Amino acid sequence: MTPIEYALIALFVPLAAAFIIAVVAPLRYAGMPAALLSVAAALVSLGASLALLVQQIAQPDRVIHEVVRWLPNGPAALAQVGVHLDGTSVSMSVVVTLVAACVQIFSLGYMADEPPAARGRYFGYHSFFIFTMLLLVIAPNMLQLFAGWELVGLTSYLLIGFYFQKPSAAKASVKAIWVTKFADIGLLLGLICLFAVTGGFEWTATLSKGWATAITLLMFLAVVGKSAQFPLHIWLPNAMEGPTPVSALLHAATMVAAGVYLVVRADPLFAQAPTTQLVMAWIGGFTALFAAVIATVQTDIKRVLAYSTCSQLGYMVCALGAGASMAGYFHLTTHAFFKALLFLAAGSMIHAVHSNEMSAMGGLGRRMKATSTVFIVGALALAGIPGFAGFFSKDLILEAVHEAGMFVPWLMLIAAAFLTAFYMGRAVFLSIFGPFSPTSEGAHESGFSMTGPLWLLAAGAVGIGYFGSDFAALAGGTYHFHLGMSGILGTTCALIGLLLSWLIYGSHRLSPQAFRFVAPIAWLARSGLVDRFFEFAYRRGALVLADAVGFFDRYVIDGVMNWIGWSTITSGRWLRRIQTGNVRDYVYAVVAGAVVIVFWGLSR
Amino acid sequence: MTMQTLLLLTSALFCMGIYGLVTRRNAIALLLSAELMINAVTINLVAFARLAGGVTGQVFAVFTIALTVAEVVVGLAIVILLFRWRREIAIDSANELRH
Amino acid sequence: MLLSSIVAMPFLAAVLLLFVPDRNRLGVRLISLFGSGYSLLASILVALRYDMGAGGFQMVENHALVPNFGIALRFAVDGWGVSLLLLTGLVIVAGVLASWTLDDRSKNFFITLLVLVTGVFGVFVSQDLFIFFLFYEIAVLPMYLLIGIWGSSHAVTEAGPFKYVWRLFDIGGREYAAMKLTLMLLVGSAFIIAVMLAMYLATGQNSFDMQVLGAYDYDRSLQMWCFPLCWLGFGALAGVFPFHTWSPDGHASAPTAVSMLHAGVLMKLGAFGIMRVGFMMMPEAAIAWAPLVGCVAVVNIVYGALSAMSQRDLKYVVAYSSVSHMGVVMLGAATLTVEGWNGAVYQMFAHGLMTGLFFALVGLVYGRAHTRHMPSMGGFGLRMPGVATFFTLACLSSLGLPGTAGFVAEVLVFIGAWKSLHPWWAIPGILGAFITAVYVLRASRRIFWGEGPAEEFHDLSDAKGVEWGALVILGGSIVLFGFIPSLVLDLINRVTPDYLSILTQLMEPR
Amino acid sequence: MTESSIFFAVAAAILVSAAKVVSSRDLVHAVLWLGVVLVLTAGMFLLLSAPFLAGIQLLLYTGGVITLMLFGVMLTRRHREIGVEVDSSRRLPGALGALALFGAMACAIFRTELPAWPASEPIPAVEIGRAFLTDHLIAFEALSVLLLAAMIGAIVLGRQRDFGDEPETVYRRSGRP
Repeated sequence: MTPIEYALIALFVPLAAAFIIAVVAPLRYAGMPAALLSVAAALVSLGASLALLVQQIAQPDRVIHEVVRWLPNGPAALAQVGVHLDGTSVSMSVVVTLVAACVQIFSLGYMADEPPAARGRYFGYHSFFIFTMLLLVIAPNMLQLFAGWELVGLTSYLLIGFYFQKPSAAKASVKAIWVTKFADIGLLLGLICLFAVTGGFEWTATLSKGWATAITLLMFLAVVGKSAQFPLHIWLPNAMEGPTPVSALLHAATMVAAGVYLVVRADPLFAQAPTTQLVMAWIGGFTALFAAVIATVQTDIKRVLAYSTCSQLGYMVCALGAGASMAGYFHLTTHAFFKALLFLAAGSMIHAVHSNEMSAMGGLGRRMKATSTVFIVGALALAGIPGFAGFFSKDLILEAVHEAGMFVPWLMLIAAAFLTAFYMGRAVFLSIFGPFSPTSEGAHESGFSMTGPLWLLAAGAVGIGYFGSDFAALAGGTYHFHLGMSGILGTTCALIGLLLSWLIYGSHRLSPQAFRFVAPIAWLARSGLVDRFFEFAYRRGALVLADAVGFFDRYVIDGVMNWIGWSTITSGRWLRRIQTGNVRDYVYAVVAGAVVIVFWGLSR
Repeated sequence: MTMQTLLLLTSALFCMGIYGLVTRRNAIALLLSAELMINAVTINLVAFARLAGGVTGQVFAVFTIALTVAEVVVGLAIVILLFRWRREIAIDSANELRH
Repeated sequence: MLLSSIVAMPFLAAVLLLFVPDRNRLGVRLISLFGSGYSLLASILVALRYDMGAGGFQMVENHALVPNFGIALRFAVDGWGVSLLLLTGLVIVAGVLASWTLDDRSKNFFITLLVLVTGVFGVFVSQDLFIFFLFYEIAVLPMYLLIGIWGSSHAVTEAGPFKYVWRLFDIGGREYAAMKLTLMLLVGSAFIIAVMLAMYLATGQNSFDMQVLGAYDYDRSLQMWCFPLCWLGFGALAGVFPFHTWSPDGHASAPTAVSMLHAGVLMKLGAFGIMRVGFMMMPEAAIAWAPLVGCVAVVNIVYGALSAMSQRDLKYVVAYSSVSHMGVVMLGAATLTVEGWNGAVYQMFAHGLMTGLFFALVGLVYGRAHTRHMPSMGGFGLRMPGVATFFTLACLSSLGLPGTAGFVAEVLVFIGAWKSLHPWWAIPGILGAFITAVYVLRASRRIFWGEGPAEEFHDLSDAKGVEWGALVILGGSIVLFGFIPSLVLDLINRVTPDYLSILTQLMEPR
Repeated sequence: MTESSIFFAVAAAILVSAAKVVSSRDLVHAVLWLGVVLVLTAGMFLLLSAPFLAGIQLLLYTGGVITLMLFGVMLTRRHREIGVEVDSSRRLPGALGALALFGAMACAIFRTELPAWPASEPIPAVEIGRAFLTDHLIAFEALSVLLLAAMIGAIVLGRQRDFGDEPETVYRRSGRP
């Protein structure tokens, strides 16, 4: 089979599965068959992606670009759709399908208690997600990428709102799509600009400096939304209302990373716009630090991980801002593994204790050995402890940012590294060690369908870091591991953070009271100022404006129309008095008319 | 006998009809006044037909006369009907057109 | 004969219905379905038979009607006409299916509906301006009866300090809505007659043939006053600000199928008229007036979207969204670019499908919940998952999500706007799409998601039987034409560059 | 006597009888005076060299219409109305209106250049009959239908109980007390 065929299989088999699940209602209502169909489709997709990866590793420089006309316009086509296979897209599609397959298999166990119909729907959404994400990943131009981008937003909306009966979930999903749609205004405008300037949607276009800056800034707005960067990160914590595997797949590993992928893909454009890169580095760095601070005060394990995702995405964006797209992309990959792992493990723990609160999970390490082990592996990888995947990619980023001379973002990243280790240590010590809570007392290990994927991901979280050079070869860069100053500093900070968390939450040698001097920051972190700002803008701004416009329409515009109608009727009523019904008066009128006409005629 | 005098005669006849139409109260009297007016018009028609020569004008005048007869027939029928309804045919009180 | 059969078949079905007893409910419906279904199938056949190589107007039929005034039944279609025929066929079939359960004087309802759709088909195939206008009126006038007799009154009443204003004018009443709609559209028609006669007299060739009228080079001053009249006249039907106010009241009061047809197809007649008669026949004036048309269109988009956001009555939300989306059509037309024009016609097509689906769903929800007051709804998704799914689909097309027909249209129009002389038009356009996302998804959440449904909505149930037909036809089309837009866009695009070249030639020297 | 003096005599007679038509207190007199006007008009037709029309005028009007009118008057006659036949308060405005119209028309007539009579022979009835049955056949037939319709209409209107309701009921329905 040709690579194109593999790609099409990877793309359309999940779509077919989703379509069948959507259309064949009995299958959906049965639940389990739909789930198995979906998993099978994911595995086929994974297989096809792996086949592509094998071919790609054999020829790392191979680029396959195959398009067909999609939007006719004038004599030429306005847009094409197709397949673009190179190292980046192939490796990304493997990451997507692999994590997706793991998550789906995990969901078989995790969602077992749901009603069958809901389960069918759930897996249908998942299959559709694989299609949309791959549509984005193997896009040959920015327009198809945008299409996939919006469609993953749709699946995110549907999956966050999976428990649509829960008002908070319903609100969270709508909030997520509102925020990302708002950000997508930028991407759409950027694309339109790009088309108007270059006549196409290619990311390889060469632009003047001004246009490049404008277009990339607009695109970056969308990245800020999709990848949950400050200040549009507000939807991601709420997105945790969705089922935990969804959080793992969409809101940690793949969908939110689409923003990073976009920048990696459009690297030729971004490279032409140093201003945009500077903005990216600053926003990325700030988000990394800001979200990490918030993560340290969360008690809900999913929210800790959600803010951690924001923070890690900030790392990637910062790396991209430093021009090190390879570093950012590498971190995306490692992050996909360990964050999916962390979420799934957290899901397994939540499944066991039926609560998201870390205080309810104390001591799970003794009840759920496998889950706890992989969670710790994930936490160490995230914290950037040497030997784990996160260490390599984070080191690469710190190095790159430092080399780019962006001192302040670099400093923020170092601080974030410290905080990351601290809050992950906190999460581990609170939930896995620590005293039993009433709920965790009776918890027991999940079944194999849940632990199996966890082990697989754990292997990735440990091992993927050692394939940096192969990865670089695929992504078209070079990679030699060397521990520089930044790396040493970052790792040291992470170790200190871990130690500190052990001192406070593990051995209780230090009381949290000793850190009262950070209380204002903690208060700020809890208060959700950004959220409130947006809520204010929505309620006091948009809704009030809308009401004003609605009022204007009903009573001013419409009022004028009604007034015209009313005055016609009133004047008609007044004029009606002329019509007396008396023949004589009509005769007078006729006579008068005749006289007037005669004299008018004579006077001419 | 010039055209001018003839036209003056018919105008006078017509205006008398108008006067009758306005002052009379009885519906039949109104019909009589209308007859006067139509008569004036018919004379005009014949006069102009002579001016123009040919037969068409007179044919038209015949039509007018026939139409007038039809009008009188229907008009009288309405008057009688009105009388049957109202027991009087004073036109002032018949202002149903308004309602 | 294909084109005249498309026009005639709904009318014949209406005539046939006269002889069917009212109590034969199934017969009435089957005949209506046959009449509209034939037109749909024939429209598909027309689309398949349209020769892409030749382009231009095809399948010409010519029967002299009043030779003294150069009036003839001239039927022909170009790519635009084909796409709108398809749309009309889809929407009317769905409309008939959606009103399957209508009980009140259903025979008369279907007769009026079929007469109306005859007019719509007639407009899209007419190549004689007089006949074009005749069919236009046939399409507009039955609306008065359909809304006045089968409409709904005061589904959501005003409780605020202005309620006496509502009482005074009977705002929200169906008679009010029907009268307002008819009067405003007839005033528009008066403008159109003036333009039509002005053009007829100016050419002096004793012909209403649109080819003849279109080929004539009108005096610039004539064009300059005819174009705005034409814009306002047809614009009243296209919902151009500030003559859109009949639309929310009319659509909200109209029965389901009528709303579908009216918002889905009839408003397009207005836009189609502006493009056919205004932009194509008076190119000089079109270039001169395009900035105003575009600015008003931009106002339409944002204003309609914001108004929709402030509504509590579900049907008003959808009706205002139509106002907003028709702004996109007009914006596309005003850009005077190939992208914009393709987008404008495609938006007519996409919006017709989408809003048809919307109104069908609103009708289903209203029929079961007996209210359209959104704040009192909630959690309906549990009982009517199918309706919720299709509603979401309509929402997505409305906000221009890729994979739905709405995206293709909006992207084309916005690109056109950016390439036009006024690139800033694209920004409020896209902003409007975002506001749309805000209000449609909020509406969807209010109705279908969250806790509930409350006790009062005990007889909620999902769509049944033929109602699925309406939903699947429209929903399926939205997705089909969203994923493979070239099915229709090829037809549209076949003629657009030719039409536009007249304008671009005029624009070049400047 | 010359043609002109005959004309003036007939014209004066027409005007006088017309004045009687609109001013007689008794309706029967008015109708009879109208008969005089119509007969004189026939004479006027003769002067205008239209003998056929004069004949028609005599037959139709004087024979038919006047008889009909008289019947109408008899049928609807009530004694108390005779005294109030003419609305005196209307006389002045009526006269003013009529005079104004007459003045306007007279102005128009004097200001217009009117040609003299061409020499013409009276048109024989044969000619008119031929015109009816050739050039104006359709109009002729239409006129016949109209007369028929008028006849039927008159019969229908004149019939008793034609609405199926008592007159009073119909009257009440019109919304007046």
